[in-house]
Amino acid sequence: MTARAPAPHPVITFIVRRLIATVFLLIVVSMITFAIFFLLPRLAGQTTRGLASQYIGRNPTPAAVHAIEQQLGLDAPLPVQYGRFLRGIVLGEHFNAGTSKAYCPPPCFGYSFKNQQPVWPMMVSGLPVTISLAAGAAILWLVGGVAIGVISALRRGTLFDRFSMGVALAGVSLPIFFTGLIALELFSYKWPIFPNVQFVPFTQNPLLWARNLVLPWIVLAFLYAALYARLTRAGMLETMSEDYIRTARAKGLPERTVIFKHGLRAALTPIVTIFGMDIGLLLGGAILTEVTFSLHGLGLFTVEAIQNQDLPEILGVTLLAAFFIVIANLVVDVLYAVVDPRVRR
Amino acid sequence: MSTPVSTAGTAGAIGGAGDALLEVTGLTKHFPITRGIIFRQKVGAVQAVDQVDFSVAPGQTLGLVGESGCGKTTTGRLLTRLLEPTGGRIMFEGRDITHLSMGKMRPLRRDIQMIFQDPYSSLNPRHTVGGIVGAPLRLQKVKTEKGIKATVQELLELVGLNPEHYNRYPHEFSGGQRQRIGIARTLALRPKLIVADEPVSALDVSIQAQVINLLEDLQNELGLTYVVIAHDLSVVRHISDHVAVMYLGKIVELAGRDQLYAAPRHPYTVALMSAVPVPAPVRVDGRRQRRERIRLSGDVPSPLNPPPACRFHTRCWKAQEVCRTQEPPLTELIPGHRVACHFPENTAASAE
Amino acid sequence: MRTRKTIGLAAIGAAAALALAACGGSGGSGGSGGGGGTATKASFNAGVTHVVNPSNHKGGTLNFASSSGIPDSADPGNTYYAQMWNLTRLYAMPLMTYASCPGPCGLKVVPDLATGPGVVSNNGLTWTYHIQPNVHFEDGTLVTSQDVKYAVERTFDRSKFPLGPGYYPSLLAPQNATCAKAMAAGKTTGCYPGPYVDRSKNLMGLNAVQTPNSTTVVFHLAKPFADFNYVTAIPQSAPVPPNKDTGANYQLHPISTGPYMFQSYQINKQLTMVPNPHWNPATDPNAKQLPSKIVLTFNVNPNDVDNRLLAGDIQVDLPGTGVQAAARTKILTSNSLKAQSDNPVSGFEWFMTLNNKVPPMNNIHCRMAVEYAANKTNNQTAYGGPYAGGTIGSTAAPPNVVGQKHFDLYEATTKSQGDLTKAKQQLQACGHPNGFSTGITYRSDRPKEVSVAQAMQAALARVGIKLTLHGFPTASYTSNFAGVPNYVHSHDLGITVYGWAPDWPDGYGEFYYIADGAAISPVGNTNLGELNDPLVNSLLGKFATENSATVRNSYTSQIDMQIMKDAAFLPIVYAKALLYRPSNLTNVYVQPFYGMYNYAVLGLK
Amino acid sequence: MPDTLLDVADLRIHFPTSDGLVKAVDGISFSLERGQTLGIVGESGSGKSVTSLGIMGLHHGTNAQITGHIKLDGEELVGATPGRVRELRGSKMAMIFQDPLSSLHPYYTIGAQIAEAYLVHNQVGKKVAHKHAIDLLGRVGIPQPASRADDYPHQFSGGMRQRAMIAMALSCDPELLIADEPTTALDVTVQAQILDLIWDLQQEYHSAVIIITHDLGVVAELSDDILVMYAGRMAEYGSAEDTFDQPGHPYTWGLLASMPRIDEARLERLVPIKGTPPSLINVPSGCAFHPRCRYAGFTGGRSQTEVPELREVSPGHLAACHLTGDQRRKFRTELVLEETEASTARMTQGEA
Repeated sequence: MTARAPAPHPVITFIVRRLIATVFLLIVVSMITFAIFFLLPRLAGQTTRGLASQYIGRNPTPAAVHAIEQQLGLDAPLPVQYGRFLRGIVLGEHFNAGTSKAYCPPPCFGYSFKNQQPVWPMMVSGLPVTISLAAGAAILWLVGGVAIGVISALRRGTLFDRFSMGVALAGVSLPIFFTGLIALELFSYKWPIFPNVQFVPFTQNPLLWARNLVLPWIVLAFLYAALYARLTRAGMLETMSEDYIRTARAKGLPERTVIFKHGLRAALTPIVTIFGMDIGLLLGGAILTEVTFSLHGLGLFTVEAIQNQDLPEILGVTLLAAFFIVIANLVVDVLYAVVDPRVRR
Repeated sequence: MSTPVSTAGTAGAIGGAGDALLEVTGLTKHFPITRGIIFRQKVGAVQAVDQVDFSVAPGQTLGLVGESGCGKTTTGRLLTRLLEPTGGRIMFEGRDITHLSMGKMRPLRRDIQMIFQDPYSSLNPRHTVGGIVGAPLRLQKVKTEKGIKATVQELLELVGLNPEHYNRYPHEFSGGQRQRIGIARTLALRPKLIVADEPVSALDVSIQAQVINLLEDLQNELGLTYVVIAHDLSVVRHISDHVAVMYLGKIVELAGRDQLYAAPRHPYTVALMSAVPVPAPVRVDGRRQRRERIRLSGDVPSPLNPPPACRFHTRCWKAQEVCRTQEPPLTELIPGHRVACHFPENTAASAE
Repeated sequence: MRTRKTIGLAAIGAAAALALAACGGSGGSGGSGGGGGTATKASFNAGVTHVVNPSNHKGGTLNFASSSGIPDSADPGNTYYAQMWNLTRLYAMPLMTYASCPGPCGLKVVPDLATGPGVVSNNGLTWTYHIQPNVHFEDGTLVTSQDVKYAVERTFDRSKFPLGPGYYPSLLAPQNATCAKAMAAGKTTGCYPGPYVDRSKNLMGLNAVQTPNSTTVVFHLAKPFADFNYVTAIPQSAPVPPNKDTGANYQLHPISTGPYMFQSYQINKQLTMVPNPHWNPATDPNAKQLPSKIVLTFNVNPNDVDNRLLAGDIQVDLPGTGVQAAARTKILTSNSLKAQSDNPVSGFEWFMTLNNKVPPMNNIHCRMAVEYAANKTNNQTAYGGPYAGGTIGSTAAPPNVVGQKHFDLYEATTKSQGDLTKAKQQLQACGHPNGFSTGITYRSDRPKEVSVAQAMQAALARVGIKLTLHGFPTASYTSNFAGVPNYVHSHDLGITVYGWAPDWPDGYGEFYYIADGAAISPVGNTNLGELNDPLVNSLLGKFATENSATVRNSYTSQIDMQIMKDAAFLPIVYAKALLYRPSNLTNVYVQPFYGMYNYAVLGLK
Repeated sequence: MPDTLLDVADLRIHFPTSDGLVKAVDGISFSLERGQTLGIVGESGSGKSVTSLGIMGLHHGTNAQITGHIKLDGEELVGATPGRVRELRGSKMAMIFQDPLSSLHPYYTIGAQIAEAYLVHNQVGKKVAHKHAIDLLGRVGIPQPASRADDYPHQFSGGMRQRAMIAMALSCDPELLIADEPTTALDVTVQAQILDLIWDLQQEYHSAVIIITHDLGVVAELSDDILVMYAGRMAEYGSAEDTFDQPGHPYTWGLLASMPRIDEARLERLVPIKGTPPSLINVPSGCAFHPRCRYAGFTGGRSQTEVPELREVSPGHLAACHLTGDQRRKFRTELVLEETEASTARMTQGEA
């Protein structure tokens, strides 16, 4: 029995509450990330001077170290630095001493030590690549994985089932850099069907965009499709043994209706959840794919940032990833409420 | 049959608190309901258990009966302190255990044990029977004379299982045997009080009888005290010395078993009993007939917002204005028989 | 300040073969990228000594790729990597540069924007350069001496340009008395703050650089510095037009004076260069303008770089540090591929410093024991063997430093497995006949250094010396650990794994920062063995005023010998890299100072 | 036998598994007239649910091997095309299940689910179907059916859900209604309501009803005939009166004796059936009940391994037992006496 709550509409209440929680969550994530990268080194004995001297060419003179310290505000207390960071996101931030300032417009996620550039535009320029990669792969794996999973579940024990589940196991087990390199070796060099994998913006040439992304899509989707096929299969098997499926059959519904309207609909609900989470967590898969295929998206940006120990870049990308995960979670929860009436409260 | 035991906890407790193994006074459990966009405010409470009084004498069985949502399971969890009471008092062997901390409760867990409904899910499938039954001994670090294994095998024998099956896993046993394993585990620490929540409702009819007999035999042999929670009035009748009928978190009637079943006083009890199908076909002229019964209309109201005063008044055929405005107290109409009703049934007739 | 940091390195160059070739080959003909060197057909190491595929054919797209981004900055004023010093010659003309030619000839500095080497006066305190009067920026503006002065001024703003060398602020005369005092105390109060701060305040400009007319630049030094022509060969002296300077963003589009100019540049992604229409080959004999487009792609999967290189999709691996293991095997096992590869000395030397201050290593005999006990073959293997790692070293300077001579005090090349007998004798002399314990530091994120530390641990254990391993991250290696003497002393870290390539190929460039007692600093130290030998210090001091090449070369070999006598360095390898040159690449040869192909002259068939 | 709607003859439903052949239903025969109710009684694993699913053709798609005859209104269903059986399903025969919550799809409204059943068998528009659904909800006693039709199953109480299930089953006026444990998940008072509803609807539609349950009380109230199943076989088949008053099979005796009853005080001590129901993979030889039967030795000269045939113990009342009529009467009398003695014994013990 649902409590028929008075206004506001429960779904809206739910979304508003989740949005507010999201903001708090992001602030907490930013604090933790900030602490990890700025507080821990200090606790471990790293001096501000040592930190600053990492961003200078070798043999830093004291004067040069001091200049860097000032530019990056490393000499200020940590809470002040954190406050500046937050303020930068909202208001933008001026860097550098003197009057000629490097201005980092909002949302300013900091200023890259190494590249001497604001972090945000650099991340934004990687977004189209990562989004193209993620979107294409997601569609591919969702459609492919679910289709294979459904067929496997309905033909449990057949050759198709065993074969596709075997391939799925391989897909789940094989790392992207392995499948990716194999794909490159085979289809880019040996038989150059998809040579020269390079990102071309969709707006520039949609055909080339798609052609050049086919291999990365397949490689990334392979990993997830495998997972989704297994999940869908398990979900379908479970759902098809549910009592309400028996009821649907007892009503005399045609088998197709039973499978798709009653079975798949319910089996997809957990898939939707996992799908949302995976989209949010996709950065991990994107990193490997982008590194393997040398696609200049957020993943490569992250790798570059870590290699250079460029703290503002790492912080920025961590926050962006957290943001995507949180948003994906929110979308999933809302979707869930739409899909499953039991969740609406 | 048995001698009358104390039936109610408050002032009228027969024989005083000293006689009762367990005495419950004004026991209350509310689950708060919250609402709000940012700050969750308490907007109400599910009154799962509300001002419940009863006591159980050593070696006796109290049956708690009622329909789903009446608060009987919550009461059981409060007694074993799996839940923290909102109000009231629980005395065990004269000691107030209402708000004992986890640490202080630990030694008492030896004395108060619980049996669960589902013999499938309450046993860890990865542990052997020996491991399951012996676990409480190890957890409580009990020193046993002959070692844990011998003790466990004795327990298995006691509940009618083959001691040789010490090393088998739960899935190798049938439902009834699993419930026996659960009982053996419960008995490992030689408890004084066992709270059994629907101990037989998941079992087949022919097995139910075995387990019910086992519980009775163990009680005779070991002097156990039971609080049996069940929805099946027939089972409760068989196993209990005293029976408390609950409705929407309250005890509406509390009496000795024979008194209650022979002459239920509360209209709800009467309706409940009349609803139980009886395995004796009614035939007139060779055609089956519908048995006469009191038909209650509608569903049990939500415990979130229970009806005021007498909670049963919305479904009661005898309800009058007073039932809607004044809550009937649980009073002792005749010795050992307490009823919370303004217009009790079976008053003219003598109770046995 | 010196050294280009890290892996990008690869400096100098000449291979061992080179060292044999007599110095002073084609001398003055610095401009002969294609024509001057001797041409030869493709064979293994042909590019080390000869120009392969000489051609003046124009057209085609020259593709570079790199497994990372530009390591520091594309701004000529803010870069310290060999690959970038090499690359910037495509779009920047410093006053001086290294001659475009293979072999020892390429180690010479020759005038680039300047009309001749700097003219010294005033007891070595004044250096005067005249610049070519008809060099233009890519927008057609004439290059003046003011633009050179401005470029030098920029290097004073260390917060905007922290990554390049800092020679000008330390060599040029202090701005005023306050600054002079402050500098003595390691501070910058009153000193010239760089053009951005300065011009906004009072436009006083940098006093130490004067421009009496539009083609003359005069540098006033605080002390004589005979190597100043090498300093002006660093890309930092390439002119920057003040009205086009965008500070930190100048790296996105430096205004070109070279044969190519930026068309588009996305950091860490791609850089595209097209021919500079205002470039005049007559004014820039060290560079060529052959391809119609140059594209650099960054952050390409390392194995993919090699695959593309072998497939001919790209022509050059920008960092010039050699191919990966997989491609290396492929190349070395195929005669045809091997003939298209070169294995030059990069200019880097990997070595260990043996600390002079940490007991018992402060005793020279204990250091010598380590020298003898080390297994040099295993150390070489740790770095990748003879092709990818390099030749086993026995001197403190690599062979492509001008004046370096071969010697071998500790049987590194003759008993490369180590001489345990002598090691034990030294231990006896040191008073630790059964060995001792000390720590070795290395960069834990560099697998080669991890391996070499382990190899040392095993080798020294043979004579009872117990090594404990202390790995630290590269980023904080010198700033927090190995470069902080207090830390080193308190943790008994007697051995430090390190590497070095000089900012210019002579004894001063090689040794000042890693062996001069004056270079020891409390944080960010580079003289990691804390060597403070009076002889070494005084010889290094004499470089400043000595102009005779012969004498300077003798200083170089003396210092090298003294360091090794002190047993202060334990050389590992003179680094080498296996480079691949696709057959369609023209004018290919190894520029010895950079240790990689000369990027300024490449063309396509 | 006028007006026979369903005629089942020698129905066998076997499932080959890797462990062996599971004979879930092994030779069941019965017939059912319009307006009549058959109760099928048995413990878990007795094959009663498999039988009902078999009649509904719901084993299609599994590896079930079905032989024998199921004639619905003269039409043979065994071997009929799946399409034909599907057409009959939901229109001519319908079924309701034990757990109404899990049997309703959680994502669709009650109204939509009922309308769906109507739509699939009738050429009507969605609006008509929806109206029909509301109509049906009203008929099964759901208040405000028009608005409740838009609710989801989780918004209904247990009793209302079962009413909705019944409404769905009735959407095409089925001639045969199979109710598989329709009240097991419900509280007693709600159970009484549902049983009343089924009774009333049967009167109204004159349909044939099969009620499958383990609860002897429920069958006694509703059934004209009773079929007792054990291990996939028929143990006893006869009118409700005969079966309860003169049960012919020791298994039926056991069931009756092991049941606690609310109406009789005589059974103080339950007499359980020993052992547990057999696994269907490994059915005991001969009479499947013999390992649990205390009269297993009396085979009337027949082999221990001979499966007893169904024989008339009185006109129209069949039992599958080797006992002779005399033995049956004698043992039955002894058993009743023993029950009484057991009670007495316990009472004595209790007072001691």
